[in-house]
Amino acid sequence: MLYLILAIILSIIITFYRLIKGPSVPDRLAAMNSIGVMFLMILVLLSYYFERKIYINVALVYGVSIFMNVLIMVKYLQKPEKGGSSD
Amino acid sequence: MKKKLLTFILTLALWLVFAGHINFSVFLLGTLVTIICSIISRMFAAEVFRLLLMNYEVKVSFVKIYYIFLVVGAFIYDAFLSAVRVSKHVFEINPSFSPKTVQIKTSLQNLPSIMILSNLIALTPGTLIMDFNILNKNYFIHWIDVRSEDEAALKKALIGKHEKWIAKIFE
Amino acid sequence: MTGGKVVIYVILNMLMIFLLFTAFFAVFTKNLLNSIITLAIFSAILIVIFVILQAPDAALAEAVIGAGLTLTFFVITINKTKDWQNE
Amino acid sequence: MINSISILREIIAYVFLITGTYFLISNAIGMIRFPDFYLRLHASSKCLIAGSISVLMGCIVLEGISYISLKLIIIIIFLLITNPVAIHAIAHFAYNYSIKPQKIVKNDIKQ
Repeated sequence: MLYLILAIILSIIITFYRLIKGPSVPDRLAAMNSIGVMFLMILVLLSYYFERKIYINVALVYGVSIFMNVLIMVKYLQKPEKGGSSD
Repeated sequence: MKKKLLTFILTLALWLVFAGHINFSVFLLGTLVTIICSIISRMFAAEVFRLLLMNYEVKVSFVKIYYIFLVVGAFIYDAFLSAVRVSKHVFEINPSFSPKTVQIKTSLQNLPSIMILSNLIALTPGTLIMDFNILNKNYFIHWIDVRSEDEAALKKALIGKHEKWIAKIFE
Repeated sequence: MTGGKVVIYVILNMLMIFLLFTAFFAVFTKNLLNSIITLAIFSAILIVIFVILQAPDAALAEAVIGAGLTLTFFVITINKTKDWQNE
Repeated sequence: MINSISILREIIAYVFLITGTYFLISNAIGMIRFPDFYLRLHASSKCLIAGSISVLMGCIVLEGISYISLKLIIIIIFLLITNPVAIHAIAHFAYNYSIKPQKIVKNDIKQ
């Protein structure tokens, strides 16, 4: 099970290249979303490696936090002349 | 009163799941917390539980549960099928695409059913939603490899049977 | 030292180096949005390191406060200063 | 008898886990290789959802029936609802941010 975690960490490092080089802001947002879900999978697999199943609560709380981050960034970072935040 | 009772029961069940074991003190603390949570959430989310609480007959609700299972099965099946196709595109040596933007008109009326249909379109192979026009009820869809130009075949390939299932749940 | 412990030390050291790399990138980049998006990944790596060191309470506090609240406040502050649009 | 059933369960669980890891790696490679932003978003939506669901289903098969598997099912339902919404929000943000697709051809449908 540890080798699967190692493979997922390698894929995170590959995705981080897109976050450094990405030519625009939405590229970086998509990279942030996928890196967050990959870390959530690592949290679930680590709780099975240590055999303490109460670590899944951390994954549950973090899963809510990713979604909130993406929605708040999309709502507040729009350009104002192209139909930005209406309220 | 009925809405508050339903919210209270749902949040108490979620509390007992998160606690992991059932005890008297856990149950007492759970009732106190969930009463406060249900009163607060009723102030904001009046629209969410409106769909669940329409007065249906018993037989109709069982049919709805059957279609809900169909839609969840379609979600998971479409996710795996489209992931296999996209990962086949990833490992090609020279990946070739012909992307295009199309419009498709729906016949659904409720806003939640439109949301669930857009989630389904985001998971079917090769499509992605860019925008939604609420006056004409048109989806703007970005598609990887376009095969046909006809509107009927294009609509049948995308939302052929899912639209009927969702229409039987919400309308 | 058995075979399982070597792999988990490799994972821990790899995450430490990655943490240092994201911290330097968040400080030295020029655009403010890149700095905020990198800060989300910084807190995600910190959560996984806390779980590997077997401190789930610190990981829960980090998941709520570090990845949720401070990022929200940073985004709202940058939206109100209106300086990020000129870059 | 019991031993063979447990071995079969572990084989099924590891097939699910390895499939999920393959989808996550293909997501990471697709994020680099594709030329356009919307094509990258295709790879980032489908492979991500399929990989995460496959890993969680492998953990459910490994666990059995308990409270823990109920928590994992809650995570699966949460991901199935919220991840396409996040992808749709990012695509709408990019469309307002004036990033156009490569070959945009409007299909004029007579309604």
